[in-house]
Amino acid sequence: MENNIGAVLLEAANLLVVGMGVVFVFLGILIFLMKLMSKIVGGDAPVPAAPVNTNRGGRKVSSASQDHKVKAAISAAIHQYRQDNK
Amino acid sequence: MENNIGAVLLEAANLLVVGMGVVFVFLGILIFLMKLMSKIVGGDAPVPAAPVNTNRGGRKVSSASQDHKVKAAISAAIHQYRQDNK
Amino acid sequence: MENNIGAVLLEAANLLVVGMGVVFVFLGILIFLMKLMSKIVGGDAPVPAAPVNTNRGGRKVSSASQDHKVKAAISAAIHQYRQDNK
Amino acid sequence: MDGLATLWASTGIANFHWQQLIMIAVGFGLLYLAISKKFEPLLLLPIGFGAILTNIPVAGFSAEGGLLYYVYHVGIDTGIFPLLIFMGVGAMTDFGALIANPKMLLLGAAAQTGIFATLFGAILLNFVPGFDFTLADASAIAIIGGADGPTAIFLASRLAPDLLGAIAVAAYSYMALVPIIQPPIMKALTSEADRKIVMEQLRPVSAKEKMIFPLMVLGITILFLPEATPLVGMFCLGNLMRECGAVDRLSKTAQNELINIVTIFLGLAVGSKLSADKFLTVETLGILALGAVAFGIGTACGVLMAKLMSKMTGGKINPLIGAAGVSAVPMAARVVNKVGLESNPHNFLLMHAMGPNVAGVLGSAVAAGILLALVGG
Amino acid sequence: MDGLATLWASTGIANFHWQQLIMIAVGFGLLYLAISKKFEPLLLLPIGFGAILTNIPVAGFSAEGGLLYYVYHVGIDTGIFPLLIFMGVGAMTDFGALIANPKMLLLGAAAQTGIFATLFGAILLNFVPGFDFTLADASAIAIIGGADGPTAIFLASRLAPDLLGAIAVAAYSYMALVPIIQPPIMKALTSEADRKIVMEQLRPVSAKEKMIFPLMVLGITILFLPEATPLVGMFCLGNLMRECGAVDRLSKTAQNELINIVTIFLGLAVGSKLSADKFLTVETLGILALGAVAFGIGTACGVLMAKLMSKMTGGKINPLIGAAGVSAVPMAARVVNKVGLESNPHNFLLMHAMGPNVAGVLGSAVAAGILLALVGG
Amino acid sequence: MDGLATLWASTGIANFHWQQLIMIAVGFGLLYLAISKKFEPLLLLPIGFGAILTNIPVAGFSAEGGLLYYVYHVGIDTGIFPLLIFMGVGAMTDFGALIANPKMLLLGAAAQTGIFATLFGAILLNFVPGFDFTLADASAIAIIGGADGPTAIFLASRLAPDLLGAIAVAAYSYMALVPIIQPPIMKALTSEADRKIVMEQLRPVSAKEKMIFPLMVLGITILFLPEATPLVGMFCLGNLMRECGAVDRLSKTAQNELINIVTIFLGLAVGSKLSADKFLTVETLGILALGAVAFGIGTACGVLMAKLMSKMTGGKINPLIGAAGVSAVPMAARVVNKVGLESNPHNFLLMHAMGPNVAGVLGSAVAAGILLALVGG
Ligand code: NA
Ligand code: NA
Ligand code: NA
Repeated sequence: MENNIGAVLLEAANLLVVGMGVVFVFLGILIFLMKLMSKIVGGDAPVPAAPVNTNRGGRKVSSASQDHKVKAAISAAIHQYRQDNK
Repeated sequence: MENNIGAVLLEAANLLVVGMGVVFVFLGILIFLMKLMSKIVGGDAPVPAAPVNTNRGGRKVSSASQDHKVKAAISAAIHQYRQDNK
Repeated sequence: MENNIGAVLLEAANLLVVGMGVVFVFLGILIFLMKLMSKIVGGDAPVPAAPVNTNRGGRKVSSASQDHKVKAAISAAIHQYRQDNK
Repeated sequence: MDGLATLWASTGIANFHWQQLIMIAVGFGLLYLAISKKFEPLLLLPIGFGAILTNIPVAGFSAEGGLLYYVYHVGIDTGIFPLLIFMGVGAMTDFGALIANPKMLLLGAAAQTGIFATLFGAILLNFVPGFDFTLADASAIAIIGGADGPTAIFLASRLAPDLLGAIAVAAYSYMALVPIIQPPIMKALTSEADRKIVMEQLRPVSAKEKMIFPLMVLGITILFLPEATPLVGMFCLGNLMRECGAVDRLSKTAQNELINIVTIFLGLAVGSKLSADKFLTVETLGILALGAVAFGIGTACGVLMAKLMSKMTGGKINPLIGAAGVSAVPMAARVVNKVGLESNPHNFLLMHAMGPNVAGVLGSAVAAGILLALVGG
Repeated sequence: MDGLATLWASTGIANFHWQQLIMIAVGFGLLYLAISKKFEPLLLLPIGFGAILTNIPVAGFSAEGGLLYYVYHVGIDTGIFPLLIFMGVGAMTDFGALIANPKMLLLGAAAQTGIFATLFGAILLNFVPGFDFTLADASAIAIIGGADGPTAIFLASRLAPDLLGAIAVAAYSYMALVPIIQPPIMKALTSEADRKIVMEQLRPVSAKEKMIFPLMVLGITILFLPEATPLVGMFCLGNLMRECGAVDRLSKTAQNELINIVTIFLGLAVGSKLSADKFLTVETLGILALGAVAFGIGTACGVLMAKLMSKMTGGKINPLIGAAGVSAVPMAARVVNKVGLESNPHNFLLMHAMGPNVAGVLGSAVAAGILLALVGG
Repeated sequence: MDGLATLWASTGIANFHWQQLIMIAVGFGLLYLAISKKFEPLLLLPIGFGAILTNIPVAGFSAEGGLLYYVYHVGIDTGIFPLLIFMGVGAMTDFGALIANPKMLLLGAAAQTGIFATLFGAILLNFVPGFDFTLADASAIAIIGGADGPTAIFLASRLAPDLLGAIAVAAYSYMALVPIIQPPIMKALTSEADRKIVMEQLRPVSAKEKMIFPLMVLGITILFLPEATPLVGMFCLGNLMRECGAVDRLSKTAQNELINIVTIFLGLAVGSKLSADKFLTVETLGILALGAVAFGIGTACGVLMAKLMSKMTGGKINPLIGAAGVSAVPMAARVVNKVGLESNPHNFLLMHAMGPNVAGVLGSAVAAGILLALVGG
């Protein structure tokens, strides 16, 4: 039976190496793509909010309301947090 | 058939007695336990709110001050984050 | 096969006529009933809002005042209860 | 134009049985009670609507594959809907008034006499030709006296599914009729002096007591009456979520959106049991009569027990509050308050009546457990 | 390292069929329309996402045991999801404008010509090689002209489940395209003078009328078209909950949390029907073409009927409001208002167009019932 | 009075096995942790309650036809509940901090070492008599190191349903213990100077980037790891609903009512797996030990990777934030912030730690996909 464990151990070691390798490769590709995306959609610009807003011009107001929503979400989260930590 | 009803009637009478008996016993035990609980957790004390509050107070205050720090950190971070995302 | 399509076409034409006919009859009946209803429940009166309001007003006020009393009793009791449980 | 003929053959007019028409009228009657008379509208409106839908010819709402077929089998056959309602009710119930005065449980116990006496009465009714209630039927009918809708539906779905429609309708109707049924009984059994008794203020109850209470109830139910744990357990889960202070978002959802969603479906599913062959029987009349008897006996026993306790405590208890022991939360407690005010306009009994009122909920869940243990399965 | 080989063998890259790639692209396209073009985003976003998920190789979302498999079978196969949506829509709909002016129902009736004419057209398309629509297929396709998403999904799930994905996508897309499809037709069929007609203010409608209305609609549907009662019945239940004033908490839940939850699942389940073998066919092109035709005919017939009624009433009706008869609530009414304002900047037709608009919902539910009665079953 | 005998025979007292008593005590223990110690109360309270209910004799909660039987089979056997939770969590997650600094993904990757090392450890444990973990068991146990509740439940329900109860309890307990487990490891592996490092402010992130991000994650998961798409896909759906700005009402429902409802049922269903025969085994002790090891290794590897990155960037990264890579959102990030403040009271690391923190969620979903692809089915 110990021999059997040995075989499974080998498989587990294999999983350890392959698994961590794939995790790193996968998230590494994601890093690359995220940087690419940021360059393309303009998120990296020195005053990044400006071009985006210009780009979306008509929708400026809506993005402001979006901000508002984000804030609402944050304050909701804080509210929840406070209640949890009472 | 009436004989049959007679048998069922007897069973029903049995149910009436046993049922009401068990209801009273069950809720009676509950009364006993509730009084016990009130004594143990201090709800029956002459100024009952006080010991309870003290009891929980210690925890409340410390956790409150802890909370306060965390909240300060969070709100600082959020403040910074909001300014960045304007 | 085209012969077959022909038969189905005929059926479709039948559906077109019967379907539209029934839709008009159905909604026509509904028009008739709606007018009838408006006359009965008083919605068509020259100053239509008034009688309706009066009609319901009587009920509303009486039930409101009744409600009011109950609410007063409840809130008094709750107030007392809250103070007790502070 | 044979389309027209086909269409005519599929109209309701061409397919109605007169029984279906009567049941649809019953459905509209329930809608009337729900909307105009405000008879427990949250349940009776969907029940009435379900009764209409299930009796529509051709449409097949309750046939296999129909909407109400699914809703009934998923929610009531399994017992899930009434249990979720019970969880929500638990999350809405404040046991403070009962914890402050545990003796009130005796009133909640006494009022259950309505259940067990009616069970006996239902079997007695078998002497009348046309009635043939089994002990299981009688138990399911008797639970109407518990004045608790989900408990009645749960027990009926277990013991007498065929009578479920009539039992649920009777239970909710009489719960709505509490302001009419109870006052005469209360006045008949108490003196003016009794009704004027002012009760002393309730002691404050700590958050910790409120939190431990549902666990204690669960504990002794596990020990002594495990058959009642589906009902009592879900009720205690809701109440624990409410009182523990750690899961407010779950508690809020349980007593709002979740209970609302389940209420709509539960009502429709109960309504789907109001089919002509199950409802238009002499047994339904028997159920309605027995239900009224059950309410009356429950109320009377509650008041009498309160009168006894009043005597034994030297007049510290107003006997009226015994009537609230049937449950029907919070209607019964409000009726007590109103009748009390008639005798003494400065005597607010509402909070005092809330104790027996919530005790009645526990009492009828316990009674249901006893019936399941002795009659069911 | 045979783990790496196994892993490679399970990647999407190693398992893709090109058709799946195309369908995933279609899914992303729907997301684009939903998010950037605001094409009925509440439905098209989950539909698009479902289309992506169902076409992922290896993952098996729509295989037995997969998430979308369960959601589809529980919610659409049974018809439950579209009916719940309909209940929610009923709880959101105000029939006041229609009750004030019942004749508007004729516009809602006229616009259904789009449905029945398209049915005929779908069969005609069988002369083109590659098309082979049965009468059931044609009926399910034609209902796109009803401009009502849940009705289209419900009917398609009953008559032509294989076409459901394409039909639902077409229905919601064209509903979103109403502002582009309708104005040219409206302008072509009306004169500048027609469009300038100012309509007189609607009479006030009492709460009682609004409450009786859904019951009346339910009543005549039961009598004349029971096949339509699943759709009409659930719609009326929602509307009754809204208007009766006794069950506000149920009404609020039906038009918010419940409809939101069901919308997410309904969308995903519809998306799961966008598999390559069902969607990448010439029939889909036919469905898209027929859907556009249906919308066009419906709009035109609504406007023409309104023009006729305008003539007969001596010019008291602005023919533009006929376009709103297709339903697509409230988009079509808004389009009417906008086109009206172009001709007369002080002429607000919105409330007048709401009458035919909600009439169109009833009209297409009635049409669906007729199709079920004559073609289904 | 044979009723009394029957009733006695059905009491809990007469039917208890001592193992059930112990498991009920375990359930009360979980309630205590949830309520008094605030250990992930939203999940541990319903889990604890479910554990109590499932071990009640006679009541049959988890027997066929019992409440928990249905909830488990509908929600966990199918995988639906954890996936819906994941959708809700996606709708609650703000990836802004990660998008601003994509390299943080490396920390989320490094922390997954805890998972794969523990898998190895679980197999090693087979040398100890009494343990006999298969590779599937070991994988399900190892995912505890992912510090993500729904991922752990999903994977366990796929690979080792018998261990699900113990794994879920361990996962949520350790997530709650993060403030106790992580700081000593973080301090042991970093110098005071390391911990004082102030990181530069994150760049602002546009709404468009946030909206594209979930689609991009979905895209590469489809290409490289379709086995992970149930988890990642539902997560991305939730996040897309949140960020796209077109379906706010769906997003709001997904992150409130829907997730709350599912949380109650998920907890109860997980609790129903805490039966004596599954939980009172030496394997449970092994699972608890391995879980702690997994957390420790994950934390350590995250910190070490952060230290490496700090060296390589010339000290621009505070190594503490590596600890947040295990996920346990947002607890781990808060712990990082707190430990950071101890060394430098003006150094707020919270937002910087949110990057690795949400990266850890993706990392463990990816790891789960790998395990499903290599060990599962
Ligand atoms: Na009761
Ligand atoms: Na329509
Ligand atoms: Na993780």
